[in-house]
Amino acid sequence: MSVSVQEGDFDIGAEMAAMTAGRTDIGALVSFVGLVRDMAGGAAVSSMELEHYPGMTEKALEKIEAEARARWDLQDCRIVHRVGALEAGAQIVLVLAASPHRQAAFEAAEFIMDFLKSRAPFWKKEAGLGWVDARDSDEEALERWR
Amino acid sequence: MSVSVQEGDFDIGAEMAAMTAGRTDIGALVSFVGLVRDMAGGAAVSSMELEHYPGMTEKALEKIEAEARARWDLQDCRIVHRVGALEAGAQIVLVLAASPHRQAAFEAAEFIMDFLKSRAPFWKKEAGLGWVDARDSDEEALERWR
Amino acid sequence: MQVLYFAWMRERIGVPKEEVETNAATVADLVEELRGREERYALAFSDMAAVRVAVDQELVEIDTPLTGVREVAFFPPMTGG
Amino acid sequence: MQVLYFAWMRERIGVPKEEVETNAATVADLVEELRGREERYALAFSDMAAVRVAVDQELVEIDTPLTGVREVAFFPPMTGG
Repeated sequence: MSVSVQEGDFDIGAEMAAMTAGRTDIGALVSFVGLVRDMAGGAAVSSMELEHYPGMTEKALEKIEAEARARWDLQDCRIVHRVGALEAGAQIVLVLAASPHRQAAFEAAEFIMDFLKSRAPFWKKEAGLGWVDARDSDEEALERWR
Repeated sequence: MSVSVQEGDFDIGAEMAAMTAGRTDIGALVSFVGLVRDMAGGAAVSSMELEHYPGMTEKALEKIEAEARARWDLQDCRIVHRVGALEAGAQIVLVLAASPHRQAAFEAAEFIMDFLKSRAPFWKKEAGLGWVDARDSDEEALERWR
Repeated sequence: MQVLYFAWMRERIGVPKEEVETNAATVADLVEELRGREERYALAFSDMAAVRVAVDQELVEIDTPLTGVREVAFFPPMTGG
Repeated sequence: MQVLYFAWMRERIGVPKEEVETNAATVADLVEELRGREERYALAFSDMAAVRVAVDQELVEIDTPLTGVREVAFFPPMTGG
């Protein structure tokens, strides 16, 4: 179980190295990094504010991670999510999934991202544009895992 | 088009940084790293030799990458595959896919790995165990993309 | 009971949290009570399809009982990642 | 024409590549010709279900014509990644 919610940036290379250090049983390591896009929905975004629900956020992410570990043969898993002010191009979220097999690593990372998108208490407010609306496609993405 | 076949190791953090540097339009960056597992098929593996077909390898990888770019909305894509002697725990392959949307990035990376596994001219020989047999599951994985 | 608001719920109601004395049996009853207080609450709770609820930091449905509950949070659909 | 062998095909035949003078019309004809040469070829080509073919560095089927071809490669199913 490894979840971090933080204002500061993260270092993907260091996170991966920490996960694989000293072990030789991992066959597949999948990472997902989400970034602040400057053209969300066609309007220029220079920065955003990421609000969350301290306390519940960590619990929600740990629950999603535990569910992924129960479903797939994972050797390790990690979620890092930033909050606060984020500029265009900034890293928002990192998901890592390690498994002996590539399909498990891919599916677990996708599962975590799908649930994180609409089941963890984060809200995005884009500078000059206001609160980001939830997308139907994110809700529909969850259907795949039922 | 960015494909490298090399004996030396690769630096995932540096590869990702090179892909995202100076741009703010990427929303999702997926990476896959394949590693030498020490217990492939139940027998201890201390090292392996990765043979390839120089010339054809690069062409085959470029073809797979071009196919991924034609199928999904990718902003960038990169494949690095090592050859030669590799110890247990060593990195073998890196696939990076960048897109405005997470599903495209995930699917493109999976597609590339599925085709790379059984359509690019690489052969693994495990020290003391001999040539690695192709797996039916790798051939079956291609069905998903027809 | 602590009642928390996030994102535009927080902005519409004007506070991030408040202590609420209530005998409401369920979350739905509490929403009714809050709606009756002032215009800003009525506005924030006008479209319940756009409101999500957590009780003691777990996502729940609107008909969840409030017995023994310490913390209720209201917020729009989540947009993480 | 250059004929290349990889992995256990290379080990069984004993060379990574060789120049072959042939009038074979297709890859299948070339395989027949090579099989007839020596025991090590017959062994390497004994189970064609386990042999893949590339012609001028493109994967092809066994019935592919050899007209104008410069390079033919034989190898086991690939195991990259």
